Amino acid sequence: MTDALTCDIVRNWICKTAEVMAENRAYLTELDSAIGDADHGNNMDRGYKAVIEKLPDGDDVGALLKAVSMALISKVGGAAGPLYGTMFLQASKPLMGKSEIGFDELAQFFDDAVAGVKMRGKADVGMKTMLDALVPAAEAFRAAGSVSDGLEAAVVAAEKGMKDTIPMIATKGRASYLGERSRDHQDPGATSSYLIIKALRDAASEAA
Amino acid sequence: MTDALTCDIVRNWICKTAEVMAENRAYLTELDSAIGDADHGNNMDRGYKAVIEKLPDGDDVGALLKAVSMALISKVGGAAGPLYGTMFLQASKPLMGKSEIGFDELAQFFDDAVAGVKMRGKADVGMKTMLDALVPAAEAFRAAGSVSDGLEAAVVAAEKGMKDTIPMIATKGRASYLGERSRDHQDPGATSSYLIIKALRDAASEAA
Amino acid sequence: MKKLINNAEDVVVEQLKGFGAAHPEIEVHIDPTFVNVAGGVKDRVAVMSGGGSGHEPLHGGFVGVGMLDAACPGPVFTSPTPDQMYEAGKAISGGKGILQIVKNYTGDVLNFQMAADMLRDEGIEVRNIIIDDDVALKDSLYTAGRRGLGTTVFAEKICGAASLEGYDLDQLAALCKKVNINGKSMGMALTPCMTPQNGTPSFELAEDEIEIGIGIHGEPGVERTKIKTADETAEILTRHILEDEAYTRKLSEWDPASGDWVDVELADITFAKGDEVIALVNGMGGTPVSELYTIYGKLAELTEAAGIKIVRNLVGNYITSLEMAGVSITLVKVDEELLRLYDAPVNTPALRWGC
Amino acid sequence: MKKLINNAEDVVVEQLKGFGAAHPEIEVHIDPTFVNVAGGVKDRVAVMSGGGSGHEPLHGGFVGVGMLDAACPGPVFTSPTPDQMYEAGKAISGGKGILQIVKNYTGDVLNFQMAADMLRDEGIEVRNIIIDDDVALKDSLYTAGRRGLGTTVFAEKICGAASLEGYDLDQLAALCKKVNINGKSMGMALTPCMTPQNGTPSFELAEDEIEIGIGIHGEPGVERTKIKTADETAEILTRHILEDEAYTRKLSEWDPASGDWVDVELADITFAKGDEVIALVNGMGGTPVSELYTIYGKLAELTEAAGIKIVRNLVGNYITSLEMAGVSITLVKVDEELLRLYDAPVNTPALRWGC
Ligand SMILES: Nc1ncnc2c1ncn2[C@@H]1O[C@H](COP(=O)(O)OP(=O)(O)O)[C@@H](O)[C@H]1O
Ligand SMILES: Nc1ncnc2c1ncn2[C@@H]1O[C@H](COP(=O)(O)OP(=O)(O)O)[C@@H](O)[C@H]1O
Ligand SMILES: [Mg+2]
Ligand SMILES: [Mg+2]
Ligand SMILES: [Mg+2]
Ligand SMILES: [Mg+2]
Repeated sequence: MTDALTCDIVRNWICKTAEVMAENRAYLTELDSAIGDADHGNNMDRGYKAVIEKLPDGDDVGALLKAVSMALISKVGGAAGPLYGTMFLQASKPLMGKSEIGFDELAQFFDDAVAGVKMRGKADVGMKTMLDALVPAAEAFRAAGSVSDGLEAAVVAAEKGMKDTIPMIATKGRASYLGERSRDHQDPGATSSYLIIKALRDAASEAA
Repeated sequence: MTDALTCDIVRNWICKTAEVMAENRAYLTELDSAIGDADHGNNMDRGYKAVIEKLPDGDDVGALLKAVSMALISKVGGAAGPLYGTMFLQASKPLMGKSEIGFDELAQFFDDAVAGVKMRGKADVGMKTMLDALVPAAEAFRAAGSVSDGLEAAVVAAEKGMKDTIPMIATKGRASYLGERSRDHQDPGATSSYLIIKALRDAASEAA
Repeated sequence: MKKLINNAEDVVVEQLKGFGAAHPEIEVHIDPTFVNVAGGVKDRVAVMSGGGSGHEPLHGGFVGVGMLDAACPGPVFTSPTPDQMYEAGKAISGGKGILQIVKNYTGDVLNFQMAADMLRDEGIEVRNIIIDDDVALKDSLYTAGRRGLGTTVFAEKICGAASLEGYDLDQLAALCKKVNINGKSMGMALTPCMTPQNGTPSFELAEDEIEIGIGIHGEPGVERTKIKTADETAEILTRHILEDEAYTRKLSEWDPASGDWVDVELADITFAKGDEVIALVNGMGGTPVSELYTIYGKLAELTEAAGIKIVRNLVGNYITSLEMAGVSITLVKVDEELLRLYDAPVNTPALRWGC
Repeated sequence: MKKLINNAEDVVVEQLKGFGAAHPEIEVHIDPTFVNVAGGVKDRVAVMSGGGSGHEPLHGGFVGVGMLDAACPGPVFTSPTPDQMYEAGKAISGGKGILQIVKNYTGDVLNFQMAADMLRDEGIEVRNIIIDDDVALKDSLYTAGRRGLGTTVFAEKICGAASLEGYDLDQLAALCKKVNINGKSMGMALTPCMTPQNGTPSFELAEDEIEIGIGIHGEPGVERTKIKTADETAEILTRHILEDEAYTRKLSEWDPASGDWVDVELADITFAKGDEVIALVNGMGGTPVSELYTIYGKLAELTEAAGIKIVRNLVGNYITSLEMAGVSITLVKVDEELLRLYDAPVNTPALRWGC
């Protein structure tokens, strides 16, 4: 696997994510119907379809990710729209003008992504949200020390974090209305976050 | 079987009819749901319950039947209310003040009943209505020449008339909206008419 | 059976008690059952209607200033009885006579006619005008005739306004007939409904079937087909209404001259390019208003293509069948008189404007 | 799935086109999606709201004179996006700022906040007031907080009237908060509902089960029980509302002074003997209005017993969940100011009086 992400890899990541959201539309919506309002898959699929349409040319990674952010903000709706939108917006800022990003920048990218979601949603780990996948992934990446190992570690951590939401009682988002009854269900947002991170790993490894 | 109907027999007939309507409430309503609006059994049961409450004492057959008419008019509703109400109203008139009625009066009673329903509903035999049971019953009674034979014949004729409505296409009442689709269903009103006539026969034969 | 009710046998009474609590300006009477504008009517023709319950807001929801003076609700889907209309008539009569607006169902017609006779015996003049606007039924010779549907709402609104304007009983009866022959309706159902008394569906419809030409009493319609899109559905109903041929039938009417009920021949209008109409897209009870707007959108497109101008519209639940999912469309051709009376102020629980 | 729709993906657009055809006094914009009073707002504060579709008539049905100046419908049950609110705000802004009335769902709150920031960058003053009146949810520390239900309708009506009276943005924001802390709601469902996109019920309910404390997005409620009578159901909802203890929470609000979003602590009122209230008995979409009156009857009985006077009431479908069968009750305590503004003339597709 490459140790730096070119703009093409990032572009490929975004396209892969769009495919994954389309494939998992029903699955994510089903997860959301158990503890939410049965639209998360529809929202993410609608959003990433818009992302693909609005993707700019050129080799500016930051610009690419900012475009993702804008498309998600204006097309996902629900809670996930502003959350993922802010996530990409924050994380894209330091990458403006960059045509390739290495380990340090990607580690920063993960941290900024987490910070953006926390800022917008006023939530943290353990509340049965996307943060339960994002936070461990960001930490695992930085700990690994290289892009290739980091992405592998991030995927493992995100998947574990996603599964860890199952026994949790939600205290943020729609699932929190259910209190005790939100237990024993996997959080849809944590699941879509895992899928996004996995798509990044796949895009990077293909490039190798 | 007696050859004259005392006021007690008539009273017993009315009570028997009320029982029969309660027993057949669901059956009549089911018939009405096929080609009507699923309420005939409810209507007849509600009406005859009111009849029982409002039944006057004394041995005036006409007064008794007029009371039946008034109760049915004010409690049955739908098409059957005015029709049965007018039927009993017309038929009760010649019997005012009578404490016992013989063959001629009963034959007249049947004819007046038919005339009342025809007048109110502007219908006739073959239109898939209560008249398909009432008309043949009235004719059969008169033809038989005696109350006992007449009532037996009336029950047989009413039952046949009721069954004969099955292949008919309704041209009056709610069932007529269905046109061809009203075929192959037994008319609820013809069925309740049969039940009323049968109750009269039973009341009379018990008295023997 | 999932309903917000207490006692299936008594459901109309409990509902009317709540209705009375919510609308103190309306008097609710339980035995016999009728509702009327508090205080009755002074020095003008009283306008009343009634019919089986389960079609709310019709008729009780249209009792108020500028519309109905009284309404007689029967049991669910069963027409009310003459004693109700008799007592209601006596309660509201303002000395200028009573107009009864009656939907064309055998039960409603027969009961209202008996009540009219009873009131007349009391010296109260009564006219009894029948609304039969359901184009789903093509002929009157081999059926009980066309049923009363959405045009009833407009007859009640327009006659109520005319009574306030001072129309006398003859003029009001003529006006009501005018609304009837200018109005055409047709409905369809996606699902059946369930009366509280029975607790079972009034008819069976498969997951992919719809019923076209449905009545409002849970009686099946004239045709059963596969489910269609909203646009296809709107087009079927609209075409039947716009292309309905001249419809002539005899309706029973009280004739003051001969002092008897006589059959009067009436001919409906047919819609033509240049007509101005009021449109009603009516929900059957269980269909979200959002879906009704899709139907309205297609209706507006089709009427415009036909050169017919919708000058007023109502979109919502006005004459329903309990929780049935479905829609009916009504078009009433209007002239200056009908439009003026339609626009006049009205203040009822279900229809209000101008005050 | 039995619905009167053409294209499940596009259902909001087709419905809005019909809505626009039926209500020419309202402008309908498709991309981005919003509706507004034609001509926008002159020289007063503009009032807007929005949220997921499927709750009609909320919010679009309340756009008009004396209520909302604009509404932003999202996809069915999904909150709209900032670009919609941004364009709507620019379209209606009358130079005196914009009040956003937002139901308390994470998605709605976050999207409206982003839109407020965008509009502020354009030099338009914006206040963003959250409605959270659902007493089914007891605490805000371990949940996203109480949801916005029927009090939203009253906030929109009262703030719309106040804008016409000349309230400035600060006064309007304060008034909207006042309505919110004086309003409490709770709902229940007899049946789930089905979004066009999914075509499957939002949750499963057995033939003899009901869901208490339901939200309006097809999300399950807080408790599932055996089906109850209308009176028992009304009593459960009413008691929760009347006996709801003082509820204190922090809500995010824009602070012009610090120029930032700040968490402001708010405490609801608790109902007490002698209070005057406006009552809403709201149908969830698939329940006949006749059944709502039975609920109202019991509500009126219980409030009277508690010494609380219902001075105004609404009974009907105002904030729905598609075709869900069920009911919600809302009580808003009013003083002279709130009642005066509630009684002020309003002319919208779904709420009209006084003109
Ligand atoms: N305050 C929050 N912080 C972080 N994530 C959140 C928050 N609220 C909700 N989420 C995430 O959003 C997901 C739901 O997204 P979605 O269904 O698209 O929005 P909505 O709940 O408005 O329908 C949840 O599964 C959860 O992971
Ligand atoms: N014009 C008529 N003449 C005679 N009988 C009629 C007529 N119309 C209807 N009926 C009878 O009434 C019956 C229906 O009664 P019911 O269901 O109680 O009234 P509704 O049709 O108003 O619901 C029919 O089955 C038919 O026998
Ligand atoms: Mg969701
Ligand atoms: Mg019937
Ligand atoms: Mg009936
Ligand atoms: Mg959502």
